[in-house]
Amino acid sequence: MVNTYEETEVAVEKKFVKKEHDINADIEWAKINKDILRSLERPRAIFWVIFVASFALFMVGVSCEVYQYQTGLGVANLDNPHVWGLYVATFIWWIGMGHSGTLLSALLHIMHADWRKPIYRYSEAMTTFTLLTAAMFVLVHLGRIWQFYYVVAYPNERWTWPNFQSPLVWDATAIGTYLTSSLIFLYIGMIPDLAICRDNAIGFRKKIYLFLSLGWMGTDRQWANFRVTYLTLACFLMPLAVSVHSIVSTDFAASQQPGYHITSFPPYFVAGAIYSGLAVIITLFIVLRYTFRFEEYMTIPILEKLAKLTFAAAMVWTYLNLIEYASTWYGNDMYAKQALIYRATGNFAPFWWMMNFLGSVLPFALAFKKVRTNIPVMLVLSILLNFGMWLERWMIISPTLAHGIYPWTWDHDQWPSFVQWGIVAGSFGWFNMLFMLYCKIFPSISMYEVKEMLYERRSFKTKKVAEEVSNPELAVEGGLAS
Amino acid sequence: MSKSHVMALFSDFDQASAAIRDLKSANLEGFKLDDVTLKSPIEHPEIEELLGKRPVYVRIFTFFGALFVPLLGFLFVASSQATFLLQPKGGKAVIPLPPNFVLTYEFFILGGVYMTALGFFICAKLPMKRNKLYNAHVSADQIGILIKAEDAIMPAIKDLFTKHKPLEIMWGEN
Amino acid sequence: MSESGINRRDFLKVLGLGGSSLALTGCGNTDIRSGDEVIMPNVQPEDFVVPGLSVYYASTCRQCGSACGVMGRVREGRVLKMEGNPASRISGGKICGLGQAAVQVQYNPDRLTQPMMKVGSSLQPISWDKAMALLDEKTGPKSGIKGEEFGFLTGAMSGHLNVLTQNYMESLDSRNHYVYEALSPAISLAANRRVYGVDQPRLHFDKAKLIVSFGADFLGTGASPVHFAAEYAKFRKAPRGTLVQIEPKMTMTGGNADRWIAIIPGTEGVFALGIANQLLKHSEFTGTVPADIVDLVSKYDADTVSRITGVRSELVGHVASLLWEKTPSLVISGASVEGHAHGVQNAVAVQLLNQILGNVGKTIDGQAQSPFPQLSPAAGSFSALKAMNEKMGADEFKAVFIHGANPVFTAPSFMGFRDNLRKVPFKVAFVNALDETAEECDLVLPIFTAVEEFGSNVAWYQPEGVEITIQQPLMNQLYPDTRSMGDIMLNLVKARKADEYKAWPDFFSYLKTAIINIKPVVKYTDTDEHFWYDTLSNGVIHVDGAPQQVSAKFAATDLRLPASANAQDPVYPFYLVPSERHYFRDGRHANCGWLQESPDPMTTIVWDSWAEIHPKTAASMGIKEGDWLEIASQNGMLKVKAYVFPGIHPDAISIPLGQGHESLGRYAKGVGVNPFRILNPVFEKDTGELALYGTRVSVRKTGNSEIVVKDEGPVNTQMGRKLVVTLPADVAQLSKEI
Amino acid sequence: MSITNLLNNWSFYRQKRPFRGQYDLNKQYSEYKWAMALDLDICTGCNACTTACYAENNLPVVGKERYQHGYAMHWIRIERYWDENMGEFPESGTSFLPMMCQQCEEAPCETVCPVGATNHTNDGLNSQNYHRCIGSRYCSVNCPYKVRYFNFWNYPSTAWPSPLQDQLNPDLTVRTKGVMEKCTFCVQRLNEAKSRARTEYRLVKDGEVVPACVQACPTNAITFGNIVDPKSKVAKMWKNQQVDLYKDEQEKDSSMRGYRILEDLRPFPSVMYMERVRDMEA
Repeated sequence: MVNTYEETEVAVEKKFVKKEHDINADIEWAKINKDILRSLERPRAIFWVIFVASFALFMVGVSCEVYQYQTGLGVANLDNPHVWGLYVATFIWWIGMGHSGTLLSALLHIMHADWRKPIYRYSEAMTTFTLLTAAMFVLVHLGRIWQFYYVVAYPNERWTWPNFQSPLVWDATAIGTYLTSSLIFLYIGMIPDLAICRDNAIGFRKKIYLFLSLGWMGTDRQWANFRVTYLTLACFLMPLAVSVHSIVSTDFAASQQPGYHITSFPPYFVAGAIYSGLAVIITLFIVLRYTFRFEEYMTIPILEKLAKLTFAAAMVWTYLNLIEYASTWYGNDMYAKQALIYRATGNFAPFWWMMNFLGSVLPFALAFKKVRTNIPVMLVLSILLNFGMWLERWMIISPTLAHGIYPWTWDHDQWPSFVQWGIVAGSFGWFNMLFMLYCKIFPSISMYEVKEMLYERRSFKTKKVAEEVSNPELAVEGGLAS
Repeated sequence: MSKSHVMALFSDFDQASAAIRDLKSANLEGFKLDDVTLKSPIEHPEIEELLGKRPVYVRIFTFFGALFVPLLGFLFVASSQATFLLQPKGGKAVIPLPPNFVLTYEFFILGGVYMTALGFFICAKLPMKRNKLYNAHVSADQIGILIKAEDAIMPAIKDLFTKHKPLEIMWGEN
Repeated sequence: MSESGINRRDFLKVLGLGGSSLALTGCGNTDIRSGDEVIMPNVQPEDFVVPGLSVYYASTCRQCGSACGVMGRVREGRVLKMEGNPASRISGGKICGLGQAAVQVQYNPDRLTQPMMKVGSSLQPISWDKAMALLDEKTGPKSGIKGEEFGFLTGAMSGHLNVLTQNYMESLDSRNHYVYEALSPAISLAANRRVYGVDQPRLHFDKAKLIVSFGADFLGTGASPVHFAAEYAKFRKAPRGTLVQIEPKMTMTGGNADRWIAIIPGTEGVFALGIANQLLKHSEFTGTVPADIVDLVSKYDADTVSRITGVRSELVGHVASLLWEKTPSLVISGASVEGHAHGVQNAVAVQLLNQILGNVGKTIDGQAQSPFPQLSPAAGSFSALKAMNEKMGADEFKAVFIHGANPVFTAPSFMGFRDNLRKVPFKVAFVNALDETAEECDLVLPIFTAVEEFGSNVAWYQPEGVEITIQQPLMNQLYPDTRSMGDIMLNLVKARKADEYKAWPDFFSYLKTAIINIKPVVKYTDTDEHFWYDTLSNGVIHVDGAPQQVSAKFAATDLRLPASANAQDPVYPFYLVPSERHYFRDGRHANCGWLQESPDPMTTIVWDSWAEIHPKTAASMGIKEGDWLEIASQNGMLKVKAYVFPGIHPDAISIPLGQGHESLGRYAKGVGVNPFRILNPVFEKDTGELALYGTRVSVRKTGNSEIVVKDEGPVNTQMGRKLVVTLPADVAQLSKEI
Repeated sequence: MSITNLLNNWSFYRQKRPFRGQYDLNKQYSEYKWAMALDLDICTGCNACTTACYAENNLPVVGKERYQHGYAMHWIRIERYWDENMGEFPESGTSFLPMMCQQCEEAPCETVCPVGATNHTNDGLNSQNYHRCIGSRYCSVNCPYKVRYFNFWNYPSTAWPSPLQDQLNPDLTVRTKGVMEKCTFCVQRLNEAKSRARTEYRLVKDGEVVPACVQACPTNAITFGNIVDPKSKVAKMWKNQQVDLYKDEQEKDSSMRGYRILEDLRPFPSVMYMERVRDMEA
């Protein structure tokens, strides 16, 4: 049987490339530049709607914070001994979301899963901004925000240092490390794209990109260094990401409060973090895809892969969640058991059950391809999953503080005040604002990596076709007839 | 003997690599592979087969960063605990090891990442001034080959380039 | 306590200086504004002020009638804290929360700082000169006021201020000195007089192996709670005594009982007689009481007692056997026993047990005879107020003075006291802050608080001998326009008897002379001045005296208890128990933040009034904690939140006294309700005292509810934790303890 | 911060605290370890200690509204528990429990403070440094007794309307919003007594100094002193009750009443409670 080259090509594509058909390998490279740089210029009107709404929300948070700053934390309706509330819960939530960005990017990079390439840039940016948002909560939460720098280990004439035994200081160190490392990772990965921006921008923007691109020219030496650096950074960031949320979990696991003092917290927190991070990546995926017209790059198959990953994370989380309940139940620790029963039956019970439903039952919807490929459904679903994860954090913080070791001080009636809700809402505004601004200023899809992706796909295909052509027997087996 | 630069732009990597292959086989006097620079919109590790392995020293930085920063970090934490004598904690030593190991671990990552980044900037000579023989197309979809050579062999190089139908040939001071 | 680091000579000098300079300003002889005195900057303070160093001055606590000796911690001329004076036998160096709050009375933001005169319907500030001129015009010698047209209402008072007051009344030829205490021990005193022939026998809690207390909250609100608490502590040490408390509503003392028994209010006497009946069956007790009493008692068999009192019948025998087992014992009665129409009979019935058990002379004996009866306290009574009220209602008074009492707040509404008071043409109140009564007066004079004032006090419960506690100012007057009550009284007396009192320019010198006169009695051999300074720095004078021998006698007529004490009332089914809170008493110190925020020991409720209701009753009426209830008697209705409380008889409702002020200041005004208002006109038939516990009420749920503000969390047990561990007394080996 | 210091004293710095001999009259390290013994059998629940604490330690009166929200700042509170298997009536009375900071030897609050505002003093107290506190409230979360009180409001501006501020004890501060506070065993009194003793080349005598609550207690239910001094009353009581400061499980006779609350969490409290006794035959 003799085939034309083109026929062979089609056959090869069917045989080898089908699974990888998540992006059209034949997009012109110049078009990639054009498409993605267009996101810096003229997004859809929805961008401005989101931006203005976010700013308004942010201002709500700011005014609440000013009020709280002036009056004292009492306005948040926190009390003794229910001293932590939505601030800490939302802090963990934001930190958690920050995990998937860099962790996913690094992990998939190391594993050479090239479908990460269109989505990793905004995920990493998301990480950076969620960390900034989370850091904001640490400050908002403090009684004396004006003295937050006491946590920082800085030399001073009084020879005072932070208490390095405190999980909060580990937190500060871990988050500081994670934030700066993520920023470095994001920035270094962005240099080739900044060079593209520089080459295409005019006016004052050119100056900015000129400065930021550091004179990148894409020489082979630069690329060689770049490759090694990027891989090395990825190797560091993966364990870092895992350690950060483990350390955040020690804030609770290392304390004596029943419901906090749980050995399985570090993996549980990491799983929850990845879970909610994936959910937010899906949310932002859909938002960016629409806002910046990225349909050709952020394709449905990639969304599906994300959804499958989310499902896996959800199952891991569910497992660890059940382990937590089980170990508490069988651990026969009276305090923890009572706290668990209180969570399931007390004032917070509706939220607790909702958390379990959203976190463990709802993800089963992701088992259906129809759900995974339906963009509006995925948008709603991802937001709901994330809400579930937020509830999880709140259900860790509040009910146990309301129902701790000491029965005299049980405090069942605490409910966050508008100040707490306002600042939580403001954090969304703050994050959205920063994130949208970022996407407007920097390419939110990595152009050079998409090109690499296309290049690899094409060379792979070329190689296979060449093999096919030179080996007719394979071609027959390849099912040309079909 | 003055040296000058020439750069040719090709529409794809195969053409460019063919041109380099030709250059190598042409045995021009005074031509060194070190003087050839490939400018590309994406990374082409395959080019090392032609140009030889470019040495990358980034990981030396990483090594030292990951080795010494945690060490210094531990000493920093321990010695600050030892000097802040007003803060003994009940049930703990003044210098307790488990928390310090947690911090040391973070310092390990910190050192690794920071030094890697520093190494990258140093090894890739960033920030640098872009040379004049740079074309914005290199960052889009074209491959540029920049050669530094003595003026004597320059015409030969240009001829060689022309044979491979470059999109453009630029020369001059870098 | 007083290791203040300054030497003794300085210390004495200090006291003298402090006293005299205060007295001078108190008399208004010199003044900073007149230019005779110069302002001294604090960098060069007075001799006795050492910046940064606390000095402790002995004085007397006037927050209640116990007259505990206290020490005031003074720094930079300000009194900061009250401590117990170890030299005082009453306080023993200890102090209760109410006493601590004396400094909050002193620095109270709502203190009255200048004289006020009623203009139209509101009080307007006037100067002291005008105020005193007005006082002179209305009540002075030239006013022509007759003795019977003048009334003076005071709280219980003792010592030299009381002497001056009596002398003033004498100079006016008036007998209308009314000593009124809303929560007076008058019924108890009457019963004691009947049984023992003395007002107040001495109780040896520490010597008893068993205390059976019928509603006596001696730890919280008794005659001398701080002293009794110390005695109680000894009683609980090895060999540990047992406390049985029988009362309708669990008081703080009840909370500490080994056995607490809920009883229908007013039937305590029946229960006591029931126990007596059981005891008299033992041969060893035969002949302890006359035969007619044995007869009378014999009809109180356990079942009858159980039917009347609502207590399980086996408990009668149980308490009797405890009393039989543990000797010596002590049986006492308290307010909830006495506050009934048959209150004296109830109390006498309780005392009968002491007689049967032979406790008289062992755990009960007499107090020492005081060599200075004129200094002894005039015990307050409700009948005094009733008498005054009737006279006011009959327009017999041209002028009344009111000091140390707040009858407009504490008089039940059926008396119409406020209206009657308004009929008096000229009413003067001597107060620290504007209370309900002062608001009604025509002239309100701001006087010194107890910590600014000189004085002497003799408590009506004396632990040992007689203790005269000396009150000395702990600081200079806080406000220039306040005056010493002693000075005012002295001036009033002087206006009529100038010659007799001319030796004393002020109350200070009067008191000093009077105290020095005590010197020979206590066999002090040094000079007068030294005696005075020693007395001031000790804060107390102990006059030793042997306790009077007391013996009990009982008449069967005093033991005839009404059969219908527990009669059903279909309209008002519940017994109202207006409970006395240990830091509020009759409510005069309700304007102290510390006291408002000090949780009630039993309910832990703060800043409020509440109605205690038994869980069973609450369940049957569908009442939950925080439900607004309408508690109505024939004389009024109170809206108050429910607190479900197991320590109360199911047929009783308890509302604490002391709250519900319409005036007095920011911390008290509008907080809670005032159960005095709805009390029924039930009077103890022998003494004419108001029967505080004789009111029946109905309870209605309004349907609204609100959170009860309390320290207690959502649960009231230990939820399986090992927080308070209880050890059975037979396992504990207290004798091995240190 | 010198390495030499680190190397020279390494074993000292690595020693877990408290160590045997840390509190010892003969050793140089610390001659004081303040401790309490609280007899629940004679505590009557009268709240005199609470009010004394308000007076001594400048505790703000927060008012009804704030009390309801749990902002009460009572450093010592009296808890009242009913028996779990109570019938119709609480026939054996109730249980009062004065609860204040237990000054744990291995205090859970100390390790978690990010800025080292709460530390262990040489004389065994759990100190609270208001100036250092940034208000993360982690200590309160980790306190099993929940005896730490956070200043959620700016009480100095509201709690002492003039002239109530004249009553404030100048020996310690009023706390502004945003800092944590708790019972200090009246450290201002202890320090004064210690310096006085030091100037006289002696140790603080037993009974020379007591916290305000101990001083006020009408029944003498609380005993306070230096447990290092074997002659002190509190040391005798601890020894008599067979309660060892360094053990988390006491081996004592069942007739002895001493115990420490929530000992199983291993905080090693410095307050020994003595069990309430009830005559079960009454």
